[in-house]
Amino acid sequence: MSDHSKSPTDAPSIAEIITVNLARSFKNGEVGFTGLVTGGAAALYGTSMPLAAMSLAQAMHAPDLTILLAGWSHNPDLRSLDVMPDSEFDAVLRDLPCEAQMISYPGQWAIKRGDIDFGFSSGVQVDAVGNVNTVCVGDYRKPKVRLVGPILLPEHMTLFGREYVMMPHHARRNFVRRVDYVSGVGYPGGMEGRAKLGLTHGGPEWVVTPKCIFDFDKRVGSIRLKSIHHGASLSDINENHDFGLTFAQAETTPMPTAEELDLLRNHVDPKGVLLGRR
Amino acid sequence: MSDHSKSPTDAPSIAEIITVNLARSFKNGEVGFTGLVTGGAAALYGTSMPLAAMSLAQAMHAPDLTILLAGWSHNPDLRSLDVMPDSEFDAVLRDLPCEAQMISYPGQWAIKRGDIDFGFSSGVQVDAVGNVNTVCVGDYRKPKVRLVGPILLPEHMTLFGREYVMMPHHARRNFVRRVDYVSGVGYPGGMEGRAKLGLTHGGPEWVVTPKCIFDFDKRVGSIRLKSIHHGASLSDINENHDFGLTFAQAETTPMPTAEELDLLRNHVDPKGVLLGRR
Amino acid sequence: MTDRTSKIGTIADAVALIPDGTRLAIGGFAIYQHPMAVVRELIRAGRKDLTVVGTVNGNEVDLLAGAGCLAKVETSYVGLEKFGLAPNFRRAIERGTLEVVDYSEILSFDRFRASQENLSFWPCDYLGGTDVLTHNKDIKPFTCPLTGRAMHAVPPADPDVVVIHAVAADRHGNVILPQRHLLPQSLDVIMARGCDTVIVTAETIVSDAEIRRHAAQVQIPSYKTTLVVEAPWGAHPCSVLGRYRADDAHFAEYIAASASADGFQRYIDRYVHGPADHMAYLALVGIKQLTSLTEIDRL
Amino acid sequence: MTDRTSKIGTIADAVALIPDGTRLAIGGFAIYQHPMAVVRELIRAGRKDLTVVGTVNGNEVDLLAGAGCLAKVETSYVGLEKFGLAPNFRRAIERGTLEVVDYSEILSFDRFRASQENLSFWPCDYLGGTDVLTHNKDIKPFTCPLTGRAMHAVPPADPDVVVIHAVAADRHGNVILPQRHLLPQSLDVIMARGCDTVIVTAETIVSDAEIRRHAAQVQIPSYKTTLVVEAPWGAHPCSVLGRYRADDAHFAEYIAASASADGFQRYIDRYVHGPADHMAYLALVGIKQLTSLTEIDRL
Repeated sequence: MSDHSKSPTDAPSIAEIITVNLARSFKNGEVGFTGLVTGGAAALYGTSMPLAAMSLAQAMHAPDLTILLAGWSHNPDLRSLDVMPDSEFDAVLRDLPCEAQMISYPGQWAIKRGDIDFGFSSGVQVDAVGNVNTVCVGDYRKPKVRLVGPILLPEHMTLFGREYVMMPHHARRNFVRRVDYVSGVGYPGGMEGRAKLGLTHGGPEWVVTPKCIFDFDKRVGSIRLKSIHHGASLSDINENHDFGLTFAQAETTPMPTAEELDLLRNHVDPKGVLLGRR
Repeated sequence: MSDHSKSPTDAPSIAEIITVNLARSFKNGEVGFTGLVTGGAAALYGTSMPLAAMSLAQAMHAPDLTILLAGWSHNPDLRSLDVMPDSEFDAVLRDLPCEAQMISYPGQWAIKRGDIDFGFSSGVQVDAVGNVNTVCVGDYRKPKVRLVGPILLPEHMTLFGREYVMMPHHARRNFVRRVDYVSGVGYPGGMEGRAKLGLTHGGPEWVVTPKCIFDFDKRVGSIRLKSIHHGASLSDINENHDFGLTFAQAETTPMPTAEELDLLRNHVDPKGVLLGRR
Repeated sequence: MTDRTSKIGTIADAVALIPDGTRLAIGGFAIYQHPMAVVRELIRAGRKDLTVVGTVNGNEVDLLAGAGCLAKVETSYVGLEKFGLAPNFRRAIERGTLEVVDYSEILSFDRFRASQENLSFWPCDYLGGTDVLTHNKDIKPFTCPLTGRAMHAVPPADPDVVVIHAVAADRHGNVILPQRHLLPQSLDVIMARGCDTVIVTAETIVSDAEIRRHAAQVQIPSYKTTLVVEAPWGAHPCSVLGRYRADDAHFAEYIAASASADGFQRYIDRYVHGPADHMAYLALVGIKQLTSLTEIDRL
Repeated sequence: MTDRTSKIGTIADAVALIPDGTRLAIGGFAIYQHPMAVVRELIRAGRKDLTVVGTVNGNEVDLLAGAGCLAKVETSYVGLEKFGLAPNFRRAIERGTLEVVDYSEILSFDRFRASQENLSFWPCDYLGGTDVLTHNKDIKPFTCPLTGRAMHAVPPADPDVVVIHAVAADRHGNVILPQRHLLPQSLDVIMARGCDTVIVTAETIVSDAEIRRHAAQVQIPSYKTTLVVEAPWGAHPCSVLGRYRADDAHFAEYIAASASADGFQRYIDRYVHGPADHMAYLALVGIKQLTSLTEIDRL
């Protein structure tokens, strides 16, 4: 089989399975926001799968969904891309045909009004209540590793309607009982706890990894194993987190339908720019 | 003598005398702001004389002065005009060549930072401490005349470095002991009074009328007769205000030099678009 | 695959979104580019107790004030620029039948910025000594939490509905701001970004392809827009920069009529209640008069 | 008639405006369009105890951190994007020789808006539960004066000096933003509008006539600008949209060198202290390498 063939009968990849499940979770009319993450698995989880999922949703049940790429391009014509933009300030992004361009802040999307229905982010640590850390490993004042900083995480986890935390690697050090720095707030004390912090909106919806999807019992504020991807096992999951809880069971992440796979491979991403060539 | 002749030996008009005195008061490097007032004497005092004065200052001692027209056009090429713009939203203004255009708020001039060194405004009433009223005549809740509203007067009289209050008519009803509504604040209680109100910047500098120029004793906060224009008399002034004080003497408003008149007539306003044809 | 939803509707649909008592922001500036087709339809529909929250208002508020549609106006200016004071607004205020809440111009802009940013107040430090503070009880004093300086908290505009008139929009609600524009047009954009119900009347509905060709100028994206109405000459007698000039003759007629309440009533009988809808209004004004106002500019 | 004053100066003039201890905002975003010629000259001049106040910082802060010029950084991000963490910044933080004050990204923008508007704080209502509040003691709680809601007051950026790199400016200090640009470039504009000492390095100094032809794009007018310096390739190794791409090979060399403090010292000996000035730096990098990065776009 050549590199380029994409028969709908080929078994779906993990990326395709995740993409389809994300797509199904979007509602018509929503606005979805993704940054422009570069480099390998981080780019796949942080940008490409989200874009493919939003495009697929548009093609299926959500024609009025708005894709916001890098906070700048509204409904970009992704099929016109031969290569993904390299950064949030390169010519490929500038030249990408779209419907509206946010060339100043504040601009078209009123982030503080809650215009963004869902977003995608990531972190070095996620914890059992859904807090995300992008700032440091170890003590804040004398860290073992200083990371990049809070960036847009505080906004992602409160101003957006819900957040998909996209974790490109499923390693024990990334899934901890308590993050070393709360960049983005999960559900400490559940929904009631969020309300006490003055947070009346948003929060993490799923945590997506190469092995599984987590969601949350938002009432008590605890992470849950929602589903395990085809090929992964419960012990794979339980051995690779330090949440202080053990998951006893989970369904298998639902598989794409033939229609979804066909749309994804031949309509959304015909050149394999997003999910790679099979 | 034809309508169009402009010999520098012709006696200067009141408009020219005022324009030259304004021009002399501007410092190099300052930023001056004028709105776009339309119609007869109001336009002459509110827009045309200020623009001519700023242009003249640029041609004389203040080449780095910035003219801000209608809060939009930076250093407009006024000599390219065949007619004054009709409003702050017409094509003549849009098409006027300039250096920078403020197409959104907030924009190039940071009004609250104090970027504007001086401005020009007007009102239906000015009082003995320099307050200006653009809101109502009579009681606020049941006014004899409801005027337009505070507009930009609060900003003119505090955020700008100093204000030239341009009064196109010198009638007793316009110069009152106490305005019926304070749109823009003068010197109630002097500079100390302004400081108590939290105003650490700006305030009225001159009040300019067809008969005279008033300035202020800023320490005590009282209007003063600074100079009387050629042709007007002290009794003309004293009969036409209700400030509760009588002026005993004043100098004559200084006359233009031949160089100033020549620049004004032949360089700044060669078509008579600003100050009219002589 | 399902089709993308069209947001196209009628002027009647627009007015149905603006019930009695609505807190309404109306686009345009002074006597420029107001969505007059909607304003006239509000009068035809007999709307009452509207609050207009604005920045620099003009004939749109004067017409609504004269027709008795308004309970309150919150703004920095109501006037007719070169045509003078707003006669019907003035009469209503002087008779005490209309309440006005005065703001300074910059704060009237900032109030819409507060709404855009979901801020429950806008901070200000320069109102001391003005009678804005004396009479506007919605503005409250407070102390800067960092410097201890005395400040004032200005309430957000928070309109229930925003209605603006644009040059071009698509059927999904993407709205284009012309490349060459002045400051007032950008205020419509700020208004629209701070409200959940945004009505856009447009001179022309353009294709999706046209929108993509002007993506850098789409200042109001589709998800911000509730309803799009095609309304050619929709701002008449106001001007629309790059499309048509103000109808000065019509303004003069309006001013003359508005010298008395009776005269104004005859004006609205003729120009508002007479024509059944916007197209009938345009026919009454006449194609000859309308086309005499034409201006030419690109998007 | 006197001539209009020229604000043209040198990179040395720029650095003379930035003494030890300056609170400095540096234009650009992540690893894009930083005024690197000035950053390198700051190191040559041995500047100490600078505070960088920023939004999204990258190699410019990493270079200054490695060279020991910094006392503090206030920002939302320091990193090298696709090249990973900022190695010298990281080392300085982990060793405790550099203080960082963390803000969220939107608030890091808002701080400069506060400076533009002379606001002594920016109000925010969504920081609850984050460790931004735990560790950033410059942010203070307060109560909304209108709603009673718990909020936080974020301090303004208030830089002493702003230095940015632009595509084009004139000798009077009018600065052009390219017609086709992305979001990060507009942040330079917000920075510049909120400071009294603004240094602009530009790829090219253009004529007064060129400025008038692009008046709608002059986002920083002359009166906001203190000093203009012509600095072709002034952002290298960063990219300048429409002029040149990032020098990925140089970045790779930088990253490799920065694996150790010694390696970094060898890098700055070669690329910063070695060349006497910016032109010597460009000669060292080489015309072949520089021109290989060329991009073409109009203003």
